[in-house]
Amino acid sequence: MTLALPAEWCAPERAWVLPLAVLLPLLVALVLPLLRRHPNAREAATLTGGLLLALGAVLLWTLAETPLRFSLWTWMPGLELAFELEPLGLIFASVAACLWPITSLYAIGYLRSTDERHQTRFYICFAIAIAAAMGIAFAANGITLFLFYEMLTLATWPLVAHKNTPEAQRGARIYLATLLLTSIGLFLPALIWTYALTGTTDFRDGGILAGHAGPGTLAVLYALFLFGIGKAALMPVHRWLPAAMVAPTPVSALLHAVAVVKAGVFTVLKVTIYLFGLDTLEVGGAATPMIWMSAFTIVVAAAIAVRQDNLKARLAYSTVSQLSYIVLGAALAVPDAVLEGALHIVTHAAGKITLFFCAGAIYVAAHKTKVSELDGLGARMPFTFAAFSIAAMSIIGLPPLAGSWDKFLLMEGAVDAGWPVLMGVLLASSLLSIAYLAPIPVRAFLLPERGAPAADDDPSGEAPVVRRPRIEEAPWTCLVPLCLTAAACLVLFFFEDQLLTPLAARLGAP
Amino acid sequence: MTANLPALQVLIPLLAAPLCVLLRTPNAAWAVFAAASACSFVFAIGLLLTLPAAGSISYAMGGWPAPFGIVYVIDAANAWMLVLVSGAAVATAVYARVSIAAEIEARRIYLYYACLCLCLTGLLGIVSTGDAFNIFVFLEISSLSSYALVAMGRSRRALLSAFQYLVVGTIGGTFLLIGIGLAYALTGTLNIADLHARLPGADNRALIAAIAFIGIGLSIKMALVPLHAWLPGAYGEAPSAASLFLAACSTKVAVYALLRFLFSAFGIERSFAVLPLTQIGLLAGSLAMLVGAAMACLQTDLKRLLAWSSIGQIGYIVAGFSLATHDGLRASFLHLLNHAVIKAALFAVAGMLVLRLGSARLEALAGLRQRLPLVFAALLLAGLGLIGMPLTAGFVSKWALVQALIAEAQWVIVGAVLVSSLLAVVYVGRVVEIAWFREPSGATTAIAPIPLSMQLVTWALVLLSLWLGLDSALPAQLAGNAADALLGGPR
Amino acid sequence: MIASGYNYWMAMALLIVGLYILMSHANMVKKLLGLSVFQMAVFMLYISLGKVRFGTAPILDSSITVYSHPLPHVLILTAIVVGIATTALGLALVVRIHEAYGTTDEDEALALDRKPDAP
Amino acid sequence: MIGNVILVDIALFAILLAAALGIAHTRSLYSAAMLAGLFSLTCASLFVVQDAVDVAFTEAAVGAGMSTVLFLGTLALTHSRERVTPPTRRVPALLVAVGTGVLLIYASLDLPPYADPANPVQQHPLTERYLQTSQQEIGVPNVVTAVLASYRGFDTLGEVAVIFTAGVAVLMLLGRLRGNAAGSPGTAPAGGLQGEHRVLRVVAKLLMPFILLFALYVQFHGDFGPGGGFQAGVIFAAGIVLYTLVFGLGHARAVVTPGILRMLLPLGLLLYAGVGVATLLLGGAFLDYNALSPQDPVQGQHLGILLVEAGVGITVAAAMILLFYAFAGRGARS
Amino acid sequence: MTVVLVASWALITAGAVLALTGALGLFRLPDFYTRTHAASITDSAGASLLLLGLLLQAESFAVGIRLLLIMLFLLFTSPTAAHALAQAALKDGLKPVLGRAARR
Repeated sequence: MTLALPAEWCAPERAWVLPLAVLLPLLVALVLPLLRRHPNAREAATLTGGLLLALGAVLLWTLAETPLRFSLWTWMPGLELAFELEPLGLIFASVAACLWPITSLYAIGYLRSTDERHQTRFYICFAIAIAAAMGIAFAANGITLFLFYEMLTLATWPLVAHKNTPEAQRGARIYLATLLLTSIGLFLPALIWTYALTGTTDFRDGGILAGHAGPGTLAVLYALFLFGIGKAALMPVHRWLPAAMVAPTPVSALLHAVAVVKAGVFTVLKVTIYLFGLDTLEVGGAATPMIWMSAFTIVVAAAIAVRQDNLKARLAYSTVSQLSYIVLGAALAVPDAVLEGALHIVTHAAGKITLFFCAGAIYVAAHKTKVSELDGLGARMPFTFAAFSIAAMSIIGLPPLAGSWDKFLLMEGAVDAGWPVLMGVLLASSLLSIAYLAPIPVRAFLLPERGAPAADDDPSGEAPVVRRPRIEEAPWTCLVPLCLTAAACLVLFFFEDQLLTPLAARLGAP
Repeated sequence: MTANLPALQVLIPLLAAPLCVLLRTPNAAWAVFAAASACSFVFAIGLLLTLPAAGSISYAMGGWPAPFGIVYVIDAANAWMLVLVSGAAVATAVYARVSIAAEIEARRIYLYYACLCLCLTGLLGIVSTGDAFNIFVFLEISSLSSYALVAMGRSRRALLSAFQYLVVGTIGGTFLLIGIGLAYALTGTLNIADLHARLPGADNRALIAAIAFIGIGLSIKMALVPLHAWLPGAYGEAPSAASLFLAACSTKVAVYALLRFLFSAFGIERSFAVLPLTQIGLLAGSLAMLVGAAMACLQTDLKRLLAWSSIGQIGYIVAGFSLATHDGLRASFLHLLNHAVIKAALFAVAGMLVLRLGSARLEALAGLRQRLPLVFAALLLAGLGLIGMPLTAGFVSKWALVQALIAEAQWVIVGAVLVSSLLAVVYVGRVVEIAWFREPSGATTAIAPIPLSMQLVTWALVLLSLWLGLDSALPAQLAGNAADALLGGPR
Repeated sequence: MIASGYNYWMAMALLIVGLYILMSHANMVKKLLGLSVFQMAVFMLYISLGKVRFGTAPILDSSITVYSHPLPHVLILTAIVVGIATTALGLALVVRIHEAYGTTDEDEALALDRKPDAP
Repeated sequence: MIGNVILVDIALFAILLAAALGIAHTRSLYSAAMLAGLFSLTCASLFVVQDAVDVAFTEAAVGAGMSTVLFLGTLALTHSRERVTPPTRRVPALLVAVGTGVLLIYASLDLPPYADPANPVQQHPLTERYLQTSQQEIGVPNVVTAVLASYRGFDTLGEVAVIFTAGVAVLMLLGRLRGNAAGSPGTAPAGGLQGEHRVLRVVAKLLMPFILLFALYVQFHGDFGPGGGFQAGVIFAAGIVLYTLVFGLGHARAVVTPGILRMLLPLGLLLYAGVGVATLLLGGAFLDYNALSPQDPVQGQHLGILLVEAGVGITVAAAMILLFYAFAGRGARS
Repeated sequence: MTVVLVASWALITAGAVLALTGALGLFRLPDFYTRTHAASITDSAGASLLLLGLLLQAESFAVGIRLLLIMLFLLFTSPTAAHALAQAALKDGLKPVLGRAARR
C-alpha cells in the first residue's frame, strides 16, 4: 500500500467516496435489466463494476488514517443515515469488493455450463447484495448498519430460492425466516434498547455503553446482539446456513465466504468494539456466556461437519465453526483476539471461497456432490484439487498459509484474556478441521477412482498398461477464480501486518 | 372566502352527492366526485397552512355562538386528519374510474359515486366538528354510505358482510348515542369545549358509564379487537375502490373521534383517572396486534389478509394513544398517516389484481411476478412498509411507538409490537414467495395491461410511503403539533 | 329515588330487551326489529331528559310559563330519521340476501357460503 | 297531578314491555312487525305525555307508519316465519344485553332526578336562550322548529343527508333503474287490490285530497304547532302508499313517476344546502339566515326556516316514496 | 255547565265500556270475522263516543273542530279497514265458523 496520492485527496471532504461505494453496485443493478437480452454485455457490466469497486476499495486504504464521515440525511430525529471510514470496515469492504468480480467471473462459467434460469435476476440481486455489504462496511451508526443488514437479507433471498423448486423454496423460507426473525426480534430490540440507554447508536471508539448500564444489563444486551445477528450463525441460530445450501454454488460462495456470514461477524465485531467497547466488556465480564457459546459452537459444528457426506453441507458446517472463531475473538474483548477476528474475516474468506469454488467446479465437471464420490477425481481435476488442498490447509491453519496467523493471534488473545481453557478448544477444533477437510484431497488424489470404467473408455480394444485419465476440468471461467483465491491464501500470509496496522492503531494495541 | 374554509371543505362533497344523482351519467358523476375530493383536499391543505401555530380556527354554523349552535373547530389534530381523509379521497377518485366501471353495473355507477361523496362528507364532518351530537349525525352519514359501498361487492358474500357491518355498526353508533346522552344529562350541553368545562368530577358514576359507552361504541367502529368481527368481511368483499377508501380512513376517523372525546371532551384528567384506560388500551391494542397479524397469516385471499392486518395495525395506534403521553399520541398520529398510505397502496394493488384476475386469491397469484412486474414491485415495497423495514414509513411510526412505550417502561407491549412485526414478516413473506418463487399454476392466459390511472395511484402511494420513511421530519413535527393540540385540553 | 329514576329504568329495561332480540336472533328481519326497539329505548332515555315537572310542550304561548326542554326533542327527531334510514337500508339488504341465498337466516346463509360449492 | 302522570307512564311502559317481549317471543314475523308498529305507536303516546309532541308526531308517522310498511313489504318478499333460535345464540346475547343494562343502571344512580327543574339540562344557559331569547332572534313559537331549523340547522342538514343516503343506497340495491321502464297504468298493477273493492277505492279517493292537504298543513304550520318538513314528507308519502295499495303500483308510478322522484330526492337536499350557500354568498356564515334580509333578521330567519323545511319535506317525501316503490317494485318483478 | 260535564263523562264512560267490550270480544269470539267485528266496534263506536265526550269539554273552537275532524276520519276509515280485512280473508279462502262449532 505505498501508493502516493496528492494530499488533498486525503482531505476529509473526500467523504463522498463512501456513499459512492454503495452507489456503484446499485448502478450496476440498475443497468443489468436493460441488458437482459445480451448476456455478454450483461456479464461485462457486472465485471467492470466489480473491478472498479475492487480498485476503489484498494485505493481507500490510502485514506485509512483520515477520518471520513458522510452524513446522508437524518430521516427522523435520532435516526441518522451516515457513513464512516474506519479500518475494520475497510477490511470487510475490500474483502467483499475484491471477491465480487472473482465470484462473478466464476458465476458466469457456472451458470452458463449448468444453464440456470433467471440469470439476470441472479446478477441483479448479487449486485444489490454487494451494495448492502458496502453499506454495512461503512455504516457510521447502528441504524444504518441495521438498514443495510436487512437489505442484504432481502437481496440474497431470491438468490437462495433461485431454482424455484419446492425444496429451494423451503430452504429460502428457513433462510429468510431465521435471519429476519432474529434481526427484527433480537437485533432491533437490542439497538432500540441501546438507543434508550444512551440516546444514540453511533459507533464511537471505546464504545457508547460504558457507564450507561450495569453488568447484568450488558450481559443480556450482548447476548441479544450476538444471537440477533443471525448472520454470524452462532449456535443455535445456525440452521439457515446449511438450509441455504440449495442455492447454486456461486451463491453459496457469496453467502458463506463473502457477503452474508462475513457481514454477520463483522457486525459482531463492530458492536463489540464501537458500541460496547473492549474495556467495558472485559471488566464487566458481560461476554462470558458468549465466550462459552462460541467455544461450544466451534467444537460442535466442527464435529457435525465431520459427519456430513454432502460436500457443500460439510463446508457449511465448517463455516459455522470457523465463524465462531471470530465471535470468540470478539467476545474475548482483548486487542489481540479482536485483531484475530478481523484477520480471520479475510483469511477465512479467501480459504472458504476457494473451497466452494472447487465444490462447484467438481459439480460442473463431474456432477459429484458427495464426499464419498470423489475418489480418484484428483487425477481428472488436478488444478481444482490442488487449490482445494491449499485452501483446506489455510483453513486448518498450517503455515505458511494465511490461516495460520489468526489461530496464533487467537491463542495469544485467549491467554491475555485469561482463558487458557480455550487453548484446548482451539486445539480440538483444529484437529476436527483436519478430520473433515483432509479426507477430501486425500480421497481425490490417493484412492483409486471408484467404479472406474476399465476398457470401454479406451477406443482401442486392448487393455491399457497404465491408465492416464484425461483432464476433465471445469471451464476456465471457473478455474481461474479458484486459482486466484487459492493464491490469495498464500499471499495474504505475508500482508497480515499491513492489513492490521490501522486497526491495531485504532484499538491502541501494540 | 378563506374564512369559510372549514365549512366549505365539508360542504363541497355534500353538494356533490345530490349533483351526482342529478347528472345520472357515470362519467359526469365521476368528474363531480373527483372535483369535490380535489377541492376538499386543497381546502384541507389550506387549513393546515393557515392554521395558527398553536391555536385553532373556530367557525360558527348559522352564526350561532358556541354552546347554542354548532361550531366547527379546526386545530392541528383535525387539520391533520382532514388532509389524510381528503387525500385518500383524491387517490380513490383517480383510482375508481376504471375499477368501478369494471366492477359495478353501469346503471348504478352514478349512485355509487354519490355514496362515495356522502361517505367523504361524513368522515370530514366527524373530523371538523366541535359538537358531540354532530359527530353522531355525520358518523351515521358515513356509516350508512359505507354499508352501501360494501354491499355492492361482486360476490353475494358482500351482501351478508354489509348486513353484519350494518347491524354491528348501528349498535356502535347507538352506544355512542347513549354515551353522548349521559354526558348531556350531566351538563346540559353538547359542545365539546363546554362539556369539558361543565362535566362533574371524576367520581361520578354516570360519567364513567358515559366514557365506557362512547369507548365501546367507537371501538366497534374502529374494529378494535374483540369488536372487530365486521371488518374482514366488509373490507374483503367491498369493491376495490371502496376497500381502498375505507381501509385508508374510515377506522382512522373513528380513532380520531375517540381521541377527541377522551382528550378534548372528557379531558385526560377525567377519562384516564376514572377508568384504567391506559391498561385497557394497551391490553386491547397488543391483543389486536397479535390477533390481527396471526389471523392475517391464515388467510387465503389477499384482500382479507390485508383487512386482518388492518385490524392488527389499529392495535399500534390504540397502544400509542392509550399511553396518554405526548410521544404516544405522536406515534399514533404518525401511524394513522403512515398506515393509511401503506394500506391504501396495498388495497390498490389488490384492486388491480381483482381487475385482471377476477379475484385476489393467493393461489391465483402463483408466479405472476414475471407477468405483472410493476404490480408486484409495488406490493413488495408497500409490504416492506407493513413489516416496518427501515427506510419505510412503517418503520418510522413503529420506532416512534416503541420509543414512547419504552419511555413508559411498557416492555411487554414492546414485545407484542415486535412479535406482531415478525408475524407481518410471515404473511407478507407468504404473498411474496407465492408471487415470486412459485411456478405459475394452470393455463397462463394473456393478462391485459393494467390501466394507467390505477398504476399511477398505486405508485404515487408507494412512493409517498417511501418518502414518509426516508424523511419523516415534517410528518413527525405535524404529528407532534396534533398531539399538543389534543393534550392542550379543551378546544 | 324510585320516583326520580323510574323513567330511566323502564327505558333501560326496554333497551335490554331490544339488545337481546338483536343479538340472540339469527333471522335478519327479527334483528332489525330488535334494532329499532333498542334505538327507541334510547330515544325514550333522551326524551325523559328534557321533561320538566308541570312543563308543557315547548310551543311558546303567553299563558304558559314552564316548558320542557326542546333540545332533546330536536336531537331525537334527527335520531329517528337516522333510525328509519338504517332500517330501510337493512331491509333492502335482507331482500337482496334472500334473493341471493334463499334465506333470511344469518346462520343458514353463512353455512351456505362455507360449503365448498358456494359461488 | 304528577301521580297520574306516573300511572300513565307505567301503563304505557307495561304495554311497551309486553310488545317488546312479544317481538322477542313470537316466531311469526308478521305479528312481530305489527307488534313493532304497536310499540312505536305507544312510544309516540309516551312522548306526548313527556311533552315531546313533535317527536311523537314523527314517531307515529315513521315508526308506526312507514317502517311497518317497509317491514311488511320485506316480509312479502321473503320468509314470514323464523327458525327456532338455538340456545347457543341466546346465552351470549343475554350476557351482553344484561351487561349493558347493568352499566346503564349503574349510570342511572348518578343521573340527575327525572323531571327536576334543577337538572343541569334545565339550568344550562341553553334553556334560557332557546325558550326566551329565541323569540327576539327567530320569532317562531314552536321552539323545536326554531332549534331544529336554525340553532342546530346544520344537524338537520346532516339528517336530510342521512335520509338522502338511505334513498340512494336502497335505489342502488333494489331500484329498477332506467332501462326496464316502470309499468304504465293498466299493465300489471302489482300489489293492488282489484275489481270488487269498490268501497276501498271510493274511500281512498275521498281521503286522498285530505291527506295531501293535511301534509301541506303540517309542512307550513310547523312554525306554530307540532310538525314540519319531516312529518309532512312522511304523511305525503303515506298518502301515496295508500294510493299504491289500493290502485296498484302501476297507477301510482304513473301518477308520481320514479323519474320525478329521482329528481326531487337530490333537489330537496340541494335546496337546503343551497340556502346555506346563499347565506355564504351574502356574506354571512353558512346557514346564517340573518344574511337573507340584513335589515330585518327575524324576517330572514322566517324565510330561511321556510326554505329549509321545504327542502326537508321534498327530500323526505321523495325518499320515502322511492323506498316504498323499490320494495313494491321488487315484489312486482319477482 | 254541570249538565254538559255530566253528559260528557257519561259519553266517555260509555265509549270506554264499548272499547272494553271490543277488547273482550277480540279474545272470546270464535273466529276471524267475529273478532274483526269486535275490533271495529272499539275503534268506530267506542272511539267516536269518547271523542263526543271530549268535544263537550272542548274549551276552544280550534280544539273542537279538530276533534270533529278526527271523528269524521275514524268514521270513514275504521269500517273500511274492517271491510277490507274481511274481504281479504274471504278472498284468502278463510271460512267463517258457523252454527254449533261457534258456541263451543
